[in-house]
Amino acid sequence: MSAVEVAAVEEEDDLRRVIDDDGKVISGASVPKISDEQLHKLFDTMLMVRIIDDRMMRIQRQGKLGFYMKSLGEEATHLSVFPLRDDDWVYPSYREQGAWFWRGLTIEQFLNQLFGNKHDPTKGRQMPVHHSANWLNCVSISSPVGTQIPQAVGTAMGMKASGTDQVAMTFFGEGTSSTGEFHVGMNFAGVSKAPCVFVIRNNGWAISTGTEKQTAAKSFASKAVGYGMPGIRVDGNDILAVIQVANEAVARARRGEGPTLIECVTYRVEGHSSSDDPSVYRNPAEPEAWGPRDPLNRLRGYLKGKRLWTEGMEKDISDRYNDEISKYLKLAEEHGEPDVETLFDDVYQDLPWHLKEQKEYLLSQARTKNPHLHN
Amino acid sequence: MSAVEVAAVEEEDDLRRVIDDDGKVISGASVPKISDEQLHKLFDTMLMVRIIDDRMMRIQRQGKLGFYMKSLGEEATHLSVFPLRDDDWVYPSYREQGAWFWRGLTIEQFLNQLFGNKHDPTKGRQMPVHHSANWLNCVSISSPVGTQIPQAVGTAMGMKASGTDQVAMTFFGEGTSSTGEFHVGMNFAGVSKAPCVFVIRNNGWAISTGTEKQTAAKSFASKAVGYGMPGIRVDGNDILAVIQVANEAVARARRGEGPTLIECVTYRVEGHSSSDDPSVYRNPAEPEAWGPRDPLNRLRGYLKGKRLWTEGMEKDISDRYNDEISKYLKLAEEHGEPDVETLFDDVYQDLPWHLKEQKEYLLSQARTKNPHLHN
Amino acid sequence: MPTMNIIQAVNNALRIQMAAEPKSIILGEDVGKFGGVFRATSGLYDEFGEERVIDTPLAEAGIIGAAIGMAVYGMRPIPEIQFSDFIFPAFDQIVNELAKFRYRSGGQYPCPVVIRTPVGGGIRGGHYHSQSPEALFIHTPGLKVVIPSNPYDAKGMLLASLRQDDPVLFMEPKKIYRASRGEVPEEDYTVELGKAKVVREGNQVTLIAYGAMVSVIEEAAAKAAEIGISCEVIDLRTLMPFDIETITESVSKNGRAVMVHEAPQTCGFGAEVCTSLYERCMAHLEAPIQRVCGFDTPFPYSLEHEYLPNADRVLGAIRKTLEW
Amino acid sequence: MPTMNIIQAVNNALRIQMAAEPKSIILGEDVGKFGGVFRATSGLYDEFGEERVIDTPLAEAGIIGAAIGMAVYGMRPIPEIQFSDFIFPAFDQIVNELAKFRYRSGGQYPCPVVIRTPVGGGIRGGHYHSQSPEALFIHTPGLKVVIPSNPYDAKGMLLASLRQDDPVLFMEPKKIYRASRGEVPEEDYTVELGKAKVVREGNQVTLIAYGAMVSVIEEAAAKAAEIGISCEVIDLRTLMPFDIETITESVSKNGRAVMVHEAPQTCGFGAEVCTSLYERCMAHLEAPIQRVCGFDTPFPYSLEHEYLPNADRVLGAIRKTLEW
Ligand SMILES: Cc1ncc(C[n+]2csc(CCOP(=O)(O)OP(=O)(O)O)c2C)c(N)n1
Ligand SMILES: Cc1ncc(C[n+]2csc(CCOP(=O)(O)OP(=O)(O)O)c2C)c(N)n1
Ligand SMILES: [Mg+2]
Ligand SMILES: [Mg+2]
Repeated sequence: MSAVEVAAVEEEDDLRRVIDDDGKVISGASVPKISDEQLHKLFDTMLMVRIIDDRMMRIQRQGKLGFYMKSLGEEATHLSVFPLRDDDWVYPSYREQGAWFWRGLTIEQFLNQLFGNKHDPTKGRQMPVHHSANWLNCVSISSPVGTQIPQAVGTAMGMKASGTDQVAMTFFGEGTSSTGEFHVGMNFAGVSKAPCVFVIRNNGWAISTGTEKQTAAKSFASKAVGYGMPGIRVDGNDILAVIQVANEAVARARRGEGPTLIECVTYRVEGHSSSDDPSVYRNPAEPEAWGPRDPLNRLRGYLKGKRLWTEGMEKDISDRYNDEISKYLKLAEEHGEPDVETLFDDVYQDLPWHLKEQKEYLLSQARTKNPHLHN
Repeated sequence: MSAVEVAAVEEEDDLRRVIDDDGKVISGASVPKISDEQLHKLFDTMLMVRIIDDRMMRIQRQGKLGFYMKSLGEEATHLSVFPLRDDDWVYPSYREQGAWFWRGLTIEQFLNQLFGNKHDPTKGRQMPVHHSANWLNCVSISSPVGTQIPQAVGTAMGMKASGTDQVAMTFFGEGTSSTGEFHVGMNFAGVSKAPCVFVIRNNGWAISTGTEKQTAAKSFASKAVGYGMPGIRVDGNDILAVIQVANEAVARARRGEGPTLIECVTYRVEGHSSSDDPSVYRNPAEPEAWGPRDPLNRLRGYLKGKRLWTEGMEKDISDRYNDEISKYLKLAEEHGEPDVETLFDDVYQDLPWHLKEQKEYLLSQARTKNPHLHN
Repeated sequence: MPTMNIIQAVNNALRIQMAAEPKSIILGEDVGKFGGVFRATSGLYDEFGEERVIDTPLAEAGIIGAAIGMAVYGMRPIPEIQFSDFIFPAFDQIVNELAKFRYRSGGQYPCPVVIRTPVGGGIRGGHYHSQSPEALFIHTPGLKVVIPSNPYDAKGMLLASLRQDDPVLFMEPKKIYRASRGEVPEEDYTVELGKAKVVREGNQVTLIAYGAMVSVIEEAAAKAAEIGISCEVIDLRTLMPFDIETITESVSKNGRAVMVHEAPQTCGFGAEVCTSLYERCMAHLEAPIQRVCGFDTPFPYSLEHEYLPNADRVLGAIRKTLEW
Repeated sequence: MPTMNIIQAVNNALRIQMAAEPKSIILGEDVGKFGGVFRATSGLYDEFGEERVIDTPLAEAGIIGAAIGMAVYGMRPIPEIQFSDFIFPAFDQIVNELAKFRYRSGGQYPCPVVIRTPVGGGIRGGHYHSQSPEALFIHTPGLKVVIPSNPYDAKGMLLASLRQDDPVLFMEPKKIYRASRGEVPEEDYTVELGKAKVVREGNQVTLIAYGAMVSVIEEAAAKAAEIGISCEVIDLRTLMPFDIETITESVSKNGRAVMVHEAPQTCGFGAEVCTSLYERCMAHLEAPIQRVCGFDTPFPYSLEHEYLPNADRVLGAIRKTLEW
C-alpha cells in the first residue's frame, strides 16, 4: 500500500465512516449511541494503550523486557469489543491490548504477564503479550497466527448448542486471512450459523509483507462472499464507525442470524514488533501519510466538538496511568520468575510418572541462573 | 440438494449452458468450435469411462478388485482437459478417469494400476484409482483431498517463472473446497497470477455430506471473489458448455492473465466408492431426478442432431472397449504383485543403510502370502 | 453379557456418554446421518439430534479447532478424524494448540477433547488408509494416547478418556474393528488409563505390543509355547503415559523382550519403550530387546502383507533373543 | 579465509546455488525485500529478482505445497519456514505429500525440495519460537533431516542438500545463528550428508548431540577432562539417515555414552539413537546410555534456562555412566 493509496481509501464508498480526520461527523453519517461516560472510557482506554505501548517499547529497548508488540494507530480497532457482554467470549491475536483493558485486565496483570514472573496469570509460560484471562472470557493467545479462528467458531457453536445468546468475537491481522485456519473457521461459521464475529485488523502489513502480496481480492471483507456471510469494511481509525459496525454484527449474532466478517482498515504505524526494523522494507513516507488519520486524535477531535475534552483531563489520565505503570513495573521486575517446580504443572491435570521423575531430577540439579534477568 | 432444487439449477441464469437435456442447442447459446472428429473422440472417451466404470465396479463386487470409484454422470467434467496441450500439466483428484484416457493413459496401464501388479506404472504402491503418468504430465493422485491444489499452483508458478506459456489444471470435488489447502492454493494463485485452472466437480455430495453442510456460499464459483479471480459456473453435464468454459479459462491462463475457478455443476449418481452405501443417507429419488440430465445422453442427442451418431457406431465402440478391457483384465490379474524387493525402492533415490538392513532382513524371512490375491 | 466387536463397543460407549453428559458433542465428517464411514457413530444422530452429532465440512483443522473452542467453553467434544492418515491437516491444532492449551494458559483453560480415529493397516488401504502415527503424538507433551486391542477395553477406555480432563487421542485399530469380538457389559464401566495388561504370563521372553499387533504377539506366544518357549504377552493399551512399571517388572524378570508395532521402526514408539527399559533393566537383560516393526517406507498397497509384522517374524525375534 | 556466522554461511550457500542453478527458487514469508526475519536470505531479492525470491502469502501449507509443485515440474525450490514451530500447518504437505511423492508415483516424480527452517530454543521464544520437532520428520520415511552445528557445515551441507534429489528438512539452530562463528571458504564446496563428525576424541565416554547442543557437550567434555575423564564428542550433523557406523564404533570402544538433545525426551530422536546402539553394542556397554534431553513439557518462557540441557547436567550424566 503506497502513500497514494492512503488517500484513495478515504474516498472508497464501501468503507463505513462516521467521523472525518478532525473528528467531525461526516455529513449524512449516523452516529452510534454512546453515553458521554462511555466516550470518556473509550478515550481513556485508547490513551492508556498508547501510553503503555510507548513505555513498554522503551524498556524493551533498554533490554529490560524480552519482547514487545505495539499497536500504535490501531487502537480503535480493539474496541470492537465495545458491544460485548461480560459473558461473551473473545479470542484475540497479539495486537489488541485495548480489548484486554476494556474487558478488565489490570495494568498489574498485564505487566506481570510481560515479565513472565511469579504473579503472571499464565505462570510465565509464554512470551510477552500472550495473555490469558479466563475470568474475563478472554482466551489464551497463541503465536501461530489464525489458530484461534476455528476455536472461536467452536466456542460459538457451543454457545448455540447450549441455547444461550452469547457471542464469540475473534481478532486477527489481514495477513492471517491467508492461512488455512481462516478458511476453515469462516466456513464452519457460515455453515453452522455460529454467533461469531470476525474482526480483521487490516493494518497494511504482515511483518514485511504488504497486502498486495497477501491477496488479489478487492478487499478482505469481500472474502465473506465465499462463506455466505456479510462482510463489512470500516475505517478502523474511526472509533465511532468501528463501534457502529461491531454493534450491528454482535446484535446479528445474538439474534441467531449468524456470523459477520468485519475488515477494519487501519495502519501499522511502527514495526511489527520489538524485533522488527521496517526501514529495511518500507518507505518512511508511508507511515507519515497516515499521521492525520490517527484514531486517538480523531476521537479527541470528536470529544472536543462535544466539549468532552480538556487538556487537563488528558494530562490527568496520562499521569494516572504513567504512575500506575511505574508502580507495577517496579513490582513486576521484582517479583522474580516462577518457582522451578511449576515447570511441570499443567502439562496434564495430574503429573504422570515420567514428569514426576523429570521433576525430581530437575530439583536435584544445581539451579541455573536466568541469563536474561536484569535485576 | 433435493430433487426440487435440481429443477431450479436449470433456470439459474449464472449457469453456463450450451445444450439442453435432449442435446439441442439452447437458443442464443454460442457453440464452441469442435471438429466432428473431436466430437466423436469426446463421445468415445465418455462412453469408455462409463463402460470401464461399470466393469470395474462389477469385478470389485465379485471380490476381484480391492476398491473402485465410479464417476457415473460426471464424465463430461473430465473433459475440461480438452483445451490443454500435451505439455500442460494436470493434477487430478480420484474421480476423473476421462481426463487420463483423453491424455493418453491406456486401458492396459489403467488396469495394471487398479491391480497394483508388477506392471503397474506406480509399482503397486497406492490403492486403485491413484494413477500417475509423468509421460502425460498427469501428476500422481493423492488420497488426502485438496493437497494437489497448492501443488498445481506451484507448478503453474514454475511455468511462469520459466517463461513458458504452459498451463496447469487441477480437479477436485466441492467437498474439497472446505479444506485449508483449497484456500491457500487459490490464494497463492490469485496473488502470483499463476496460469492455473481450478475445476470443481460439484457433484452434490462428499461421501454422505451434502453441499448445504459444506458451505453457506451461494455457489462454489462465488468463492473466486475472495481470491481476485473469475469464477464461472457451468452445467457440468453439458459437455459443450464444459469445453467452452475450459477453453476460455485455459486461454486466459495462457495469455498470462492468471487463474480461473470453474464450478461444474453435476451429480454423483452412485455411491462415493465401492465402500459406500448411499441408501443409508440419501433419498433414491434424488439420483433418479438427475436421470434426464445424463451427460452422455445429452452428447448423444447433440451428435444425433448433427447426424454424427448411429446405434452401430456406439455398439462398435462398446464392443471394442469391452474386448480390450477383457483382454487386459485377464493379463492384469495374471501379472502378479511386484517383487518383494521393490518394497524399498523409491523411498529415497538411493537406499540408506537402514533400508538396506531392512531389505536384507525381509528377504531372509519366509514369504508371506497375499491374503487378497484371488488368482 | 452381550458379545460385541470393537465398532459396537465404541458405539455403545458413545451412546452411554452422550446420554449421561449433555455437554458431549460428536463432530466429524460423515458422522451424522451416515454414522461414520466405519459406522462407529451409527444411530447417534437419530438419537441425539443434529446439534449434538454434527456432520462438519471437510476440514480436519476445522473439526479439531472447533472441538478445542467447544472444550474451552465447557463442552465435551468428541471429534472423529475419518482415518488417522487424515489427521495431519489438523496437526497444528493438535500439537500447537490442544496439547499446550492448559499449560500456556497457566492452567486456566483445560481442554478435554477426545479425538477418535481409526489407525493402522491390514485393510488394503495403501499409503493413506493405513498409517500408524502414534509416535508423533506421544512425542507431544500434553496429549494422552490410547490404543485398545479389544472391545472390552475399547469401551472402558473410551469412557475413561471421556471422564478425565486432558486431551486424548483415542486410536482405534481398524483392522480388527469387526474381527475382534468379545463379551462387553451393557452397563457403564471404565478401564483405567495408563495401565498395561498382562495378557499371558510367561517366564522367558516378554512380548510387548498394542492395538492390532496384540493378537500377533499372542499368536507368536502360542507358537513359541508349542516349541517350549514361555512368553509373557503385554498389551500396553495406553501409550502416553505408558505403564513403565508393568513392563519393567516383566522384562526384569525375563531378561529378554520383543517390542512390536506396525509404525515405521525408526523413531517409532518402540524406540522409546526399548530405551526406557534399557535404562531400568540393563542389569537384568540377557540380550538386546528385539524390535519387529513396520519398515521405514511409506505404507505400501500391493505388498502390505510383506510390510506388516507377523507372528513368524515375532517368533524369529524371540529365538534371536534366546540365542544371543 | 573469511570468518562467518551460521546466518552468513547459509546466505553464502544460497547465493552460490542461486547463481549456479537458474531453476532454484527461494520462497517463504518475508524472505524477499526484508531478507527473512533472521536475514538468512538478505540481499538475494535484489540480486536474483522477485520471480526467484518470492514473498509468499502467510500460509505454510501453501509454501510447501507450491514448492512441491515446483519441484515436480523440474524447478529446485528452497522454501523457508520462518520458525520450525510454524511448520505444522504444512505438516500434511510434508508428511503425506513431499515425503511420499517419489514412492507413491513409482519413482516417476522425485521431489527435491529443501526446506530451511530455524530450530530450537535459547532465544527466549517460549512455546512457539523454540521447538525442536526433528523426531517427527525422522519418523517419516522419505525425508532426510540435517541439523548443522557450525558455519562450515551449514554451508557445505546446505549445498550438498541442494545437489541431491531427495527432500531435505534443513534445520538451522537459531540459538547459535550468530554466536557460532568460524572460517568458511568463499568457494563452492559440499559436506557429505549422512556422516557424523568426531569433534573430539576420547576413550571413556561417548557424547552424542547435534545442532546447538554440540557446544554443550563440548563444554561438558572440557569440564570432564579437567577432572580426568576422557570424552569423545560426536556431532551427528545428519539425523536421517544418521551415521550409525561412527557412533557404533565409538560406543563399542568406550562402552559408555550420553545422548543429548533439546527436544522433549519421550519418543525423541535420542530414543532411536540409544535403541540402535543397544542393538549393536550391547556386549560392549558398561552402563545404560544416559539421555540428557528437554523435559516432556511444552517449551517454557521464563524457565527456559532450567529447561534446556546444559554442560553440568551432561557432566552429571557422564559421572553416572562411570559410576554405574
Ligand atoms: C502460522 C504462523 N506462521 C508464521 C508466523 C510468524 N508471524 C508472526 S506475525 C506474522 C505476520 C502477521 O501479520 P498480520 O496477520 O497482518 O497481523 P499483524 O502483525 O499485522 O497484526 C508472521 C508471519 C506465525 N506467527 N504463525
Ligand atoms: C484430508 C482428507 N480428509 C478426509 C478424507 C476422506 N474422504 C475421501 S473422499 C471424501 C469426500 C470428498 O468429497 P468431494 O470433494 O466432494 O469429492 P467427490 O468424492 O464428491 O468427488 C472424504 C471426506 C480424505 N480423503 N482426505
Ligand atoms: Mg497486518
Ligand atoms: Mg462431491
